[in-house]
Amino acid sequence: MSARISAKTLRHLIVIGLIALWELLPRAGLIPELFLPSLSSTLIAGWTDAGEYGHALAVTLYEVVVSMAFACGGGILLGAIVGSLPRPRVLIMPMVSSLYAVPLVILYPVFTVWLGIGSESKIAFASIYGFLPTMLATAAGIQTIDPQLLLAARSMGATLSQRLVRVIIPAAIPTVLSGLRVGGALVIVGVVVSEMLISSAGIGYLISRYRTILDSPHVFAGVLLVLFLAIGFNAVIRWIERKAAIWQTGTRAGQANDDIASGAMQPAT
Amino acid sequence: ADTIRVGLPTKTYWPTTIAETAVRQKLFEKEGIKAELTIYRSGAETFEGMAAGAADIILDPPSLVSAGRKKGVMSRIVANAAMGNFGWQLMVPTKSTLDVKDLNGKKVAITAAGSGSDLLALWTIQDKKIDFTRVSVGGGGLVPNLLAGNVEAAVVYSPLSFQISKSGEAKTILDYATAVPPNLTAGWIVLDKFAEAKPQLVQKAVNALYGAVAFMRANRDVTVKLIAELYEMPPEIAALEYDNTIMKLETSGDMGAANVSAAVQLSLDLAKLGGLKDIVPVEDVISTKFKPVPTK
Amino acid sequence: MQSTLAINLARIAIIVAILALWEVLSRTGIVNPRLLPSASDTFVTLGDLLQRAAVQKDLMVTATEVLAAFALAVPFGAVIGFLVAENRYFADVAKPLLFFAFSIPKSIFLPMFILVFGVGFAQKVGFGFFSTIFIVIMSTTTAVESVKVEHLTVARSYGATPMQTAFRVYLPSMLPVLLEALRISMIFNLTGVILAEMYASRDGIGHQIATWGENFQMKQLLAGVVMVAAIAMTFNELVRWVETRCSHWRT
Amino acid sequence: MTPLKPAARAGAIEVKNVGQVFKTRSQDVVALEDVSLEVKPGRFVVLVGPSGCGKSTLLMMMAGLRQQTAGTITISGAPILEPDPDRVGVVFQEASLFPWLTAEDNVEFPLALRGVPKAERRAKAQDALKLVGLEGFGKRHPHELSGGMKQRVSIARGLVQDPPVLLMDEPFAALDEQTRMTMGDELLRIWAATGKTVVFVTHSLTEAVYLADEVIVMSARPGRIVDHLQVQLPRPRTYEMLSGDAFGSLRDRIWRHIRKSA
Amino acid sequence: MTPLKPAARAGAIEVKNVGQVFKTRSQDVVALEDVSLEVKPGRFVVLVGPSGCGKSTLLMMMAGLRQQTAGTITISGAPILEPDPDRVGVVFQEASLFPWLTAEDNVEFPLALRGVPKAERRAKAQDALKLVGLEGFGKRHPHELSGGMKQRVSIARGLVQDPPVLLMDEPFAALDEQTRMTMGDELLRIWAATGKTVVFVTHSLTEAVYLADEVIVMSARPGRIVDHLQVQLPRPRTYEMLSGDAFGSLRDRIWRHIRKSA
Ligand SMILES: Nc1ncnc2c1ncn2[C@@H]1O[C@H](COP(=O)(O)OP(=O)(O)OP(=O)(O)O)[C@@H](O)[C@H]1O
Ligand SMILES: Nc1ncnc2c1ncn2[C@@H]1O[C@H](COP(=O)(O)OP(=O)(O)OP(=O)(O)O)[C@@H](O)[C@H]1O
Ligand SMILES: [Mg+2]
Ligand SMILES: [Mg+2]
Repeated sequence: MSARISAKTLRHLIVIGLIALWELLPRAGLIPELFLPSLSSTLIAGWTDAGEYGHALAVTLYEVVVSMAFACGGGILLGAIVGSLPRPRVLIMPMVSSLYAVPLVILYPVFTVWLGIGSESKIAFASIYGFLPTMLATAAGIQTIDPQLLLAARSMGATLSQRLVRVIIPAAIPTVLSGLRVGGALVIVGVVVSEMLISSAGIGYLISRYRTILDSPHVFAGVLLVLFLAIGFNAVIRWIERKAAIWQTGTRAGQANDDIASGAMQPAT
Repeated sequence: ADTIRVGLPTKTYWPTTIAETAVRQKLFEKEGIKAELTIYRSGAETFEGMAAGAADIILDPPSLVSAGRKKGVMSRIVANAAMGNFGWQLMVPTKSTLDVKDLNGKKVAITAAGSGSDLLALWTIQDKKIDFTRVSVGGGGLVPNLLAGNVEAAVVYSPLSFQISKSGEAKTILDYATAVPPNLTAGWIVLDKFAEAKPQLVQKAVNALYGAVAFMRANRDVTVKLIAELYEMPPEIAALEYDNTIMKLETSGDMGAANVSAAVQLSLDLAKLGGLKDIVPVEDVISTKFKPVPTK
Repeated sequence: MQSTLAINLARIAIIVAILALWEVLSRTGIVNPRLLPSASDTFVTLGDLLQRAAVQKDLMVTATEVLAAFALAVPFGAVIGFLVAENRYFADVAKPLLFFAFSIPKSIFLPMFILVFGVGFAQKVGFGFFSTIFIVIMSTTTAVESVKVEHLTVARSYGATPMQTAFRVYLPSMLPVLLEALRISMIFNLTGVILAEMYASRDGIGHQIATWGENFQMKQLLAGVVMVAAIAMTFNELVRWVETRCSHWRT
Repeated sequence: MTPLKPAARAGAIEVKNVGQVFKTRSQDVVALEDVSLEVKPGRFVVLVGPSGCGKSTLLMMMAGLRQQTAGTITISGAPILEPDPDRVGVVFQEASLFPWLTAEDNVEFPLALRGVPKAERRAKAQDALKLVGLEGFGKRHPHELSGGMKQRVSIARGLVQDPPVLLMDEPFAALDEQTRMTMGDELLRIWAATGKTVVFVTHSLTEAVYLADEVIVMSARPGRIVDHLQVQLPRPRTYEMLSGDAFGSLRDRIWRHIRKSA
Repeated sequence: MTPLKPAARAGAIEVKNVGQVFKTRSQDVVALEDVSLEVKPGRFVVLVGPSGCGKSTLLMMMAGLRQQTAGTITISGAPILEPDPDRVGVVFQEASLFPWLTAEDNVEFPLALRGVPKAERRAKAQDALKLVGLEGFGKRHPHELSGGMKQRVSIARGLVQDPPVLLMDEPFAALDEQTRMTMGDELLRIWAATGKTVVFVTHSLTEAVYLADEVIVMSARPGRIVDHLQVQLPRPRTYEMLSGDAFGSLRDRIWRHIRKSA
């Protein structure tokens, strides 16, 4: 253990390496600036138009937060319900995943007809985009729950909602959390992509605008902001994960801690 | 034989008709070269395609050449393709009573910020001394959003503009083909490196392309049929496209012509309106080395 | 057996209901038929399109690209995902990075793929792979974490090799999560390839769809979307077939 | 027979011609066939029978967790069609604790479901854990407990619910003899004090006779009731009785049944 | 003491000053402290002790599934640092069958891992299932089996491996007395025929004395060995011996230990 550098350090080294590459590759002329402007010129572009980017970030952030609530909240709830009731599951799940098979991005311009071209359509699009994977992941995670636990809860008179909140969701926590990660990331992508397609505000709008005029440093300044959104979201998830760590004691993720702490059990592979 | 890779900005845009005609009439073959056509999503993507080495000759506006030079992509316009925004129109739904000056404070749809339609919208704002919000809705969103009332007007390209005006869904309140003073809206572009390395190939390619223009002018029926097929549109709309767009295209393509410099300058000025900061002098944008000799 | 029949009937009923609603909305003009052509019109157009040799060729091209990208991304992503989940160190290093990569709209990188691969098969497959790999990794990680410790302990006590543990313990117990992941991955993969085709190409169904969209050819556009959706749904059904064959032990 | 008023019958169990057939892929399994029994309120009934004879299945049906395929079951005078914690509580054969909750949260779980205030819940859970000899282990998670400890947490969870009928499926199976005896005595004490009806499954015949008012003996595949004995030994029971003749003959009688059918 | 050649020591177990400390969120738990014992090859050793005293933990360490925090354990003359199915087999306290496999596939699992051909595997699995009285249940999935049946499948899975040392953690806990006896006798028969070393955890003192060559008694928290008895009763054991004096006094001696420490 001690012979190796810590995971965090290595990760930071990798990040630093990537940053250095980002600066050096374009500078050395290995990648044309059009495709990847150097980090410094990106930062300068972002800094000189900080006001514009700040405004765009506010718009995007609002859309992301609202969509996140719909996508993740709704996805987990519905996934849990559908996943735990066998009949709706076999009936609905195939249709839901088929629905997701419709390439929404292509239809997005048409959707704006009904949803308008403001934030609503972005929120709707991103919500659907993030909702389905969250729901599918949650529903699938529910199926790995030990049925004995549900039986026990039922015997104690747990209502459907109590079973959902007190048994199904905590038992599926690891799956739900990763569903949340996927869903949340997709919400960010969904908002940005829909802004890129149709809008007059937001980071996605800036990205596509600057892209049309080949202003790559400004494009990547936008991408950088998206990355910051992702970092923020990741921090929130980490926080939830820490809070939920005790819930995970029954799972591999939770127990790895104990085993490493006691110097026992080498990894299974 | 050498292969020239031609990059085209959208399928239903007149450069596609030119290139397809050149292929079908075997004009490239007559020049002793082969052609490979690739269709991109828009002008910027086409330019990126060339920069990435996936296209040898493309059609794009001067503004992109200028911006590209600032980003280290050295290319020039070698042939003048069009000197006006033919087929581009500012449209409102048929039922609407709005005129251009009534658009003050309204919403107008464009395809993408910084694109050709955006430049025209900005020109309208400046020229007509009004102000409206430009909403980028993408090519696919123009008509749906106009019809649904999400926007009051839209800057529509051809042949979509002909199509919806013919079907009675929308009407034109400003025709950019005539309203905007002549400027070099688009030209055939090659990388400097490529022009130096294979001048023969470039020359042959423009010969074939301008041969196609000549052929199209001389063969109305064949061309209308081709447009109808390529665009999946009824012949009457194809005919409109032929009369209002194809027939207006430059036939000589000579970048050395007297009016070209000013036309390029005007085009760059328009782009400046759209937020383009990377303007380089006109002489860096054009090349007069190649004078097309239309293939017969 | 009877219940599966009932379920299939119910499913068909729902599909019919949706199609009927679509038809009625469009026919009665509640929704502008120019914006939403009726279901029947769409399917007639679909029939026409499918008969065109060009469309058939485009479908073949796209299908090949999709399959190639999928066949590359899934095993590759699954192995990385497995390592990430299994090895805490690797997980700590890679998880956040993967997550960030996952949250960036991939289409921004399309030009880079042209830079590396040019325009063509390799670039489409490359981008399809790139769009899919992250979701495969993340889903595999999830799936691995849902495996019960007791089952691993039993396998260990019998001296199972890592490969044996992977195939005999992880795989069966992860199956529901994994298959779900497979479905989602397929959709990402398909969208990725189609986006790449829309961006720049000489053939492929995405290229066609983009053109129809730009020209407000709603019937063709919807028919094209139905076509793509049908490919994805067929795949979904395939996965479900595997699922029902393998999960009968669950109550 | 004139039906008694429901109140008077709180805790009564009536099982009439009950059968259970499991449909499996290969064939149908008749787990129970024509089982009938009647338990008066406040009785301590022990169910014994060979492994796989249907004891757990019968308990699940009494708890409303599984529907019989034939016959009727009434608890406290009303048929039981779904789990009703106000009438029936269950301690499962497998501990089935929630792995993400601590021992004490597990015990509090049924109370939390009913909205009992935190302080009251905690106090009750502490009492129950003390009863099963796990004072001080409240903060541990199930995976930090030994097999027997988990089972005891599960018993505590059953006791804390305080329903008129308590169904216990081999609750002491993972316990050592000493703990088993202590817990048996505790259970009898609680039972005597509260007047609950208890149905208790065990494999220990000694334990069966020591605890029971009545012992019901089941035979294997398909499960049927082959004997229903009254244990007339006086209460409180003592360990001296275990060596008495009355005890021995009862034990022998059960043993002969089991031997025949296993 | 001169070390024997490894071959001669196949099946020998040596536990030296072993300790196990669990780090939990709240505090450190000393589960075992300074445990030493030596088992000669081919002996049948029974481990008894109050619930939570560390029996399962000790078994897990002997199986190489958990590393002790102090001391050393050698099996067949070599330290055990990771699971080695050629030296040690385990039957777990909780059945832990793979729910996606049928009973027979579960039993075949260890053989499949070693690449034993299908036909041979199937034959061995059938034999093992027959041994535990589950002939005809091979095609069922675990969720279609009763608690006792699952445990028997788990035993069959342990037996089919045929390692020189077999560790069994309360394998008979969920079985009725008759099945328990039959299986105990079966186990003794197999043991006598194969010369395996068996370490067997049980809570039944009768069973302990009936089966064992030696009984090791552990005390609670922190787990320590408080007694190590030799059972000198002749073999084959019979049920008549259960009422003999020798048997009674051994049982009493263990009982007193357990009583003190539980
Ligand atoms: N879900 C099921 N599907 C098919 N058969 C089942 C199912 N559940 C139980 N059985 C069968 O029903 C019979 C009775 O099972 P049950 O669990 O009630 O036995 P039990 O008396 O509790 O046994 P044990 O003492 O071993 O716990 C068994 O033969 C078992 O295989
Ligand atoms: N992972 C763990 N973390 C913390 N404490 C643990 C852990 N595993 C076991 N313990 C503790 O170690 C002690 C011994 O546990 P073990 O399971 O060995 O007992 P046991 O003798 O097998 O008991 P039983 O007869 O009840 O199965 C117990 O007090 C238990 O709470
Ligand atoms: Mg049972
Ligand atoms: Mg134990």
